[in-house]
Amino acid sequence: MAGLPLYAQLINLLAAILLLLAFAMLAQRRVLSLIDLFAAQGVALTASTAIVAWGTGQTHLWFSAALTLVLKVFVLPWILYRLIRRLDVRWDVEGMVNIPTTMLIGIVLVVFSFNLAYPISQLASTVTRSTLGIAIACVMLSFLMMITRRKAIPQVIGFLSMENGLFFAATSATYGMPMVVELGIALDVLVGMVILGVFFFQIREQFDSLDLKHLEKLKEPE
Amino acid sequence: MIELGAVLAFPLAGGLVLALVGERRYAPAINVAASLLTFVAAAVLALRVFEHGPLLAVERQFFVDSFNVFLVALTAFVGFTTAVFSRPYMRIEQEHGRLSPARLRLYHAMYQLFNFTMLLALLTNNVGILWVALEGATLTTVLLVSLYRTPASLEAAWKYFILCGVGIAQALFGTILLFFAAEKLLGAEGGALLWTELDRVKAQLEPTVLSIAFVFLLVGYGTKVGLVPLHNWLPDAHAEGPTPVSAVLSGLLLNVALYAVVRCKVLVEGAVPTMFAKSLLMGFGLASVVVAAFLLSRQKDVKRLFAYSSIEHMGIITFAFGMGGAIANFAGLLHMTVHSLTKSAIFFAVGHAAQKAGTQSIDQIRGLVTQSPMIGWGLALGTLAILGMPPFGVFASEFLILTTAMREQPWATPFLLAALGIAFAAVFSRVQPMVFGETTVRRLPHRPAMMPVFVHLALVLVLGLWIPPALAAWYREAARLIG
Amino acid sequence: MTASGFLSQLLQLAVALALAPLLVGWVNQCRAWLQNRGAPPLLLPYRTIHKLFSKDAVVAHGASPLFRLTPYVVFGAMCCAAAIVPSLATDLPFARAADAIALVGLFALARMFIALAAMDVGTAFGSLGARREMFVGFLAEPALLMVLFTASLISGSTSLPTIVETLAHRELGIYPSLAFAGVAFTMVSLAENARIPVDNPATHLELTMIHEAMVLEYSARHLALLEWAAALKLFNYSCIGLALFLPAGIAEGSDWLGMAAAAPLLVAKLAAGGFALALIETLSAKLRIFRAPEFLGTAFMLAVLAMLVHLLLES
Amino acid sequence: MSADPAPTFALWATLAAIGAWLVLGAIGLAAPRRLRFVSRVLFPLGCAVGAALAAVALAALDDAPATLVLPLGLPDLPFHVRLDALSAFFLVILGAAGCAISLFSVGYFRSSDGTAPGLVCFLYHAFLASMAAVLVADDAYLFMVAWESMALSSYFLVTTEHRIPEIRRAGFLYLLIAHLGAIAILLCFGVLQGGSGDYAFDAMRSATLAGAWPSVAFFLALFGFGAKAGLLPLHVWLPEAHPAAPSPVSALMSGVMLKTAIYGLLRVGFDLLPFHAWWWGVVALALGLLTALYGVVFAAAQTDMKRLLAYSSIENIGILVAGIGLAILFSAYGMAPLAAIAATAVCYHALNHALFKSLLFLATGSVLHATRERSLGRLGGLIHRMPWVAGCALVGTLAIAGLPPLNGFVSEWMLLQAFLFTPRLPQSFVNMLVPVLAAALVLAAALAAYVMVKFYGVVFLGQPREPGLANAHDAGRPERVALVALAAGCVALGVFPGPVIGLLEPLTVMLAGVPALAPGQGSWLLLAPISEQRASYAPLVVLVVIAAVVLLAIAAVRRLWHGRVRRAPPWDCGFPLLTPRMQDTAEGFGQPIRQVFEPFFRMERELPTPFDAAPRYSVTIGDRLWHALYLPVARAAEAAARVVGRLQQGRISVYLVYSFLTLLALLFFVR
Repeated sequence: MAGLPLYAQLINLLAAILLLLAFAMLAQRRVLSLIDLFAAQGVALTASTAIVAWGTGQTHLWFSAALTLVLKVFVLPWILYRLIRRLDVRWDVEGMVNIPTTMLIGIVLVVFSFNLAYPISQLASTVTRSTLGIAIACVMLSFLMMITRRKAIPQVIGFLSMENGLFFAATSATYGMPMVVELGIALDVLVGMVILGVFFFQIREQFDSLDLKHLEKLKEPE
Repeated sequence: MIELGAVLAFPLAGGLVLALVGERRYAPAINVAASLLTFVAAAVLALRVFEHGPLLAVERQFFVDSFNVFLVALTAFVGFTTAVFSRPYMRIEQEHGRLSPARLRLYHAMYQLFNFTMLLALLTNNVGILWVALEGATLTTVLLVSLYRTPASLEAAWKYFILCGVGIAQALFGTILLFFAAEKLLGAEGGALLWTELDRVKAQLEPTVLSIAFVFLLVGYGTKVGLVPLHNWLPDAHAEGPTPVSAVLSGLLLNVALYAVVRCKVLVEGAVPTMFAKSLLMGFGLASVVVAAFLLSRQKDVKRLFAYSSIEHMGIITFAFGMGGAIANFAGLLHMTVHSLTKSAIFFAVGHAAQKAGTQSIDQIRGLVTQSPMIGWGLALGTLAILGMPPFGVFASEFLILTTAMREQPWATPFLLAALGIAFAAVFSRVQPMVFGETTVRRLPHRPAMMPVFVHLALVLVLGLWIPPALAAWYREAARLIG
Repeated sequence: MTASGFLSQLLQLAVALALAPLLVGWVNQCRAWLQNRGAPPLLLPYRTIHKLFSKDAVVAHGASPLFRLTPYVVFGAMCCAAAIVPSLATDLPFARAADAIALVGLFALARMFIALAAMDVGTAFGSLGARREMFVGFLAEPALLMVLFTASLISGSTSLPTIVETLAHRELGIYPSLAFAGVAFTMVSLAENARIPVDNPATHLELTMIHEAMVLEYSARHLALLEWAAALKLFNYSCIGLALFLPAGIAEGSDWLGMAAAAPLLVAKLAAGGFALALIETLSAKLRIFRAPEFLGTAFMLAVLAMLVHLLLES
Repeated sequence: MSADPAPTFALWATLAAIGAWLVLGAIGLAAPRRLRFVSRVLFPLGCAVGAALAAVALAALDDAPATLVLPLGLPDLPFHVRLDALSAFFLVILGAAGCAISLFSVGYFRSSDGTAPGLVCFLYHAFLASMAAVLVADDAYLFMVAWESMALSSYFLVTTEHRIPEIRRAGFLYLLIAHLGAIAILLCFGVLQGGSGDYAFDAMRSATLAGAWPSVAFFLALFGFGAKAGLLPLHVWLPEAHPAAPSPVSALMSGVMLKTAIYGLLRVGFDLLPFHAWWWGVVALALGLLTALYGVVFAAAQTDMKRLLAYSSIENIGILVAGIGLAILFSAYGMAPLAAIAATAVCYHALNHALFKSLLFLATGSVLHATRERSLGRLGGLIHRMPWVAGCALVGTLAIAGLPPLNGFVSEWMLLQAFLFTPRLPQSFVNMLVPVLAAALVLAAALAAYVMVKFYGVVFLGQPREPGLANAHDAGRPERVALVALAAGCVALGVFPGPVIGLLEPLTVMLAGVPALAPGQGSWLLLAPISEQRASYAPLVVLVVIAAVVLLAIAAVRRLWHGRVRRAPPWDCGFPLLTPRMQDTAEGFGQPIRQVFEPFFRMERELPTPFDAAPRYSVTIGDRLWHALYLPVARAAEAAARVVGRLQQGRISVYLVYSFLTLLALLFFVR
């Protein structure tokens, strides 16, 4: 670590935090806490983007940081909170089985991701290249989280946190994508969240619950 | 330039107008008109590209070459005929009490926006925008799939959203990796996401990164193509959405997603000299063909049936692009065209048939030719066409693909033979009693729109017997681009 | 075609027509002797045929023209066959028109017509007979053809005169294939000529008859022709057997002297053959109809075996 | 690549005939409900086109090959057409049989609640046109398009009476197997093009195939064309589909369409493939004879007259394929003259079968129209009511049974001659095998006689088994003309084999390299393939002699004795209470064969008990292959589908696991 500029060290730190948060989300049963963790991820992401912007002088990353802050720290958690209140699922607890196994699989995934990212990061010109492995790990962990969830909202949070991982990869490994792309992505995420919100209500209306076990009717007959 | 703008502007404007005016008597007419204008603009654009060659516009952000312009024309055309079809179809749905005016408003607006996103995906030169547009297409179609708000349609839409959302997130990661690899050569601002630029420097891109990127891209866009084992959303979404949506999903969206895959494949092929990308495509293609064939034989819902058939055909096309080479690529492009025309025609016929029977259950749709020969024959001929019966065009492409496979990938032919046989048995044994025999169906309150069905089938028939030289030159050029 | 050839042809046909009923009478006589019965006169078949020709024909109400035509066609086919098989000499111009395969075809033609005619009136026995006849025929016919093929393979020709010429002038040697073929041929002949153990020409017991069941509805001249045709068939088979397995003495070409010598030899050979036939009939018991396939199947197998033996040992 | 021969008049005329048929069909399509117009105008015109096509093709048999490229088709693969001896010969079959069948159809099609007459007219003529297109196609694509169009149009014709579930089932089975076969043929062309990407037959002729490729191509062709021809074990569709179709269509399918499969096999086997391996011949031979025996044994057990004829078609196809196998065997050993004999026998038999099978199917059509009965158990005695049909059918029956002096015998004779020549083969194993196979051929031929006696006897002879048959009427005039023409063709082909084989000479030369008849041997009267010493056959003489004997006998009997006839009730061993029900039924007639060949069948008997008030005996004959091969395959596919169906089991997290695992697996694989 020594020898790296300070901002790079800070980014590595934030990357580690992101990974930790991803693990925390994997193990978290309660919806409200999940949203908090998601918002925390947003904060970490904003911070890391801002630090990259500061460290490398890429001005458009400041916009990215602002966008992240607004979208992922304020708007999306706010929407989620509102939804939870309106849907009255505040105290929903996920009946997950076997968190230790999930964590174990998560660790294997992290190892795999680091392994996968290693040859790529060797090629990178950026100082923060080693964070790519963490980004992949975050994506994988979110994927795992989506698989293990049986309720609609946690699954969506998993989906959003996957987006976070991707965003982290974009900023830290490549110093950000072109602005127009980032705006487009942000728009898609926002619209998607809105649509999902509408969906939650409709699902609740139809099934009286947001449990995904009701959504298993369409299948091939045995 | 102007044509390009028009191709994108008409559907966008149409969508906004339709969202604003709400459900009026003339809303379907606006929908048709916007689609028609889009189609005309696309045709003009196509002619232009055909005459003057590839076109780069708006600071290289838009790029039109032979490959995508033919898909643009096809998309606009099928979008137009589907709009024509949806006019009486949706009216009958409304009278059957399945839709409220507000939903129709949503339908029309989203239909146009969906067309917009697809055209944007095709026209853009920016791999990132391509991603954004495809995600946009997912969002609009999610709303369309859930239009009926029945439990089944909600479930289908949810699965569609989550699976495609997750899938396409992988594609975003792939795009990031692509950017990561290209940035060193092109600079962060130097258009590292522009396909034309990437294509220029593809030989120097880092193979390791590109391989991994391609895996992510393939899994991502492949989910939208419906490649096995990423296909699970597809039958649900096709079966539960309104029929015009099934038609455009099968006829257009899958094509566009496959277009994205092929664009990426071109880059990877340039960077990784091994058979890597080809083998992946062939493997996914073959798996899709075989698995879809087996799944076809267990269907009870007619729209699900043809949804699986779409998976099968996407598999065939993917396999063809995987084989590569002038003939196979040509065949793949031809197959994209004819599959999209035929499958949408089938969905049109199926839609009316289901309305007539009041159900999508195959067992309860019987004897269509007796009660309404047009729908019956349309369905019968469309089914035979999609099963690869000459003289329809699907056969032409399958002919080229199979004969090429026999020489170049003989190991695959037993699988293809078995799968095509099973698929034929499965589909035809289900459609035959729907078409023939004693009838169970009733009359419809409005005249069904059979024109689009027969126009599509006529085009497919013509393509089976005679491919206009201009079109052939076009395909050949596109096939060359794909490599 | 030379005049002498034509004469030889006509002579042999005339001999066949004339001698055929005699052969039947002879076999019946032998059989009666062997069975310790009083023998019918040797010339009885001639008298029967003449008597039948004189009678009024009685035709069943439901009979079609096919019914009345059949006796003539059967008779014609048998005459044709008689014109192919060398009995006295090998100079048979007509044999160029029809070889051994065509000979079998002619027999089949006769069989088919007679079976159809049997079904024509629509009686229970008629169709029973037709069915059984075709049943016997479908195994006997290939067996006969296989026997002829064995001979053809030995002589390199399917033309009967050529076969006879080759066989008559071959070096003396043991041909195991011909032994097999001979046994097969004997079995086929028994079946084809409605003899015990497959059929019984003397019976009118409904459940056992084959040939007689088919001609039940016939009377008078039609029956006369059929009887004559049956006699010709027996004669033809005998001559085929003699030509294949005892060809010595048959004159080559239209050698009139040779033919003059061949005539008494033929009569002698036929007499011996007829006696053998009577002996076989006396010594064996009638088979159940469903034993017939085993019997004929054996014949067929033997004939095929004969061909294989020829290919394996003699070529 | 040979120099491009210019298109000739004959080629243009052939294309014009195809076009004319399509136009006639289109006119019919435009007037779907006008039965009189369709049957009085369009079908006779189609008949005229057929006659013209037959005449043109006959004249073109001798011409040099003519080719033409049409401005249709795939961009790099325009439609190539070519008229050579092989095409011309099969066009003669198509034209002649098509002409007679069209004429018959004039009076056949009625308006029913099935497919509209105009549509039938369209499908019928499209069927004819696509068959003609198959025969002139000179590239793989046109061939396949025409081939599948043929299957498709005939499928729709088979399902004309689509309200009957069995007919739908038959149509489905037919199209399925046809499609599988077509894919195999397609793959065969894929092999033949040799990686050149050029699908014109001309390129395939000059392509060099290495290693196992020629064998792969041959067996794919055997599979594909065998599926169309009804070769074992792909025959199951045939006895279902042929009876289901209207009789003229059955006649076209059996008489002509099956021949296109033979054409295809000859085209691929003798024209496109560079050489022959002896074991191809053995396989084809064995398979053909097996098919022949199988077909004929099953024909004997049938109780439906059209099914019986359909099984008999399987038998004949078996004989044809066996002949092709023999020709391949000879040509593999370089014995061109013998190959020529076998090839001629095949072509001759194809022609014969086209005539007599069309004749018989049309005759069943007339019977069906007159009586509305297909079941053999309810027919009988029709010779009195329908003398024309019965007379023509008798000719067909004798011909198909292979009796001299009719045409069936000629081809079987030639084929047997070819079999007898095999002992000169260098391979001793084959030498042994072939005579045994000859025995099988003879057995099949003899059984065919059994079958045909059953067919003719039960339908036309005896007493009517149902009272309703008394109202049966003979066929109308056009039908009669068609039947008589076909019967006359059978006789002519039977009596004049020499000139016919002389006409076939260009074809034989094309297939085997040399003519079948050695020069200087035989004459127009006398057929002598190698030498007169070897074997000769003069059916005209046989016919004249038989006729002379018959006439002489009649004259002599009348002159020497008298010609008086008295009518009386049947004698029947003195049994007075004879009823039509005491005749042999079709089941009864087939019973011996069922008993002898019991292992072949899968029989389900329903036996009456002593206590039954209305005792019933019934036996249903099943195809063992269906149960031993098709059902297991179907069950296996179903089981596999059930397993694969579990992929789609509804739970979204499982679906996510699929994508996740796919991603991980691919990443692992890449890394």
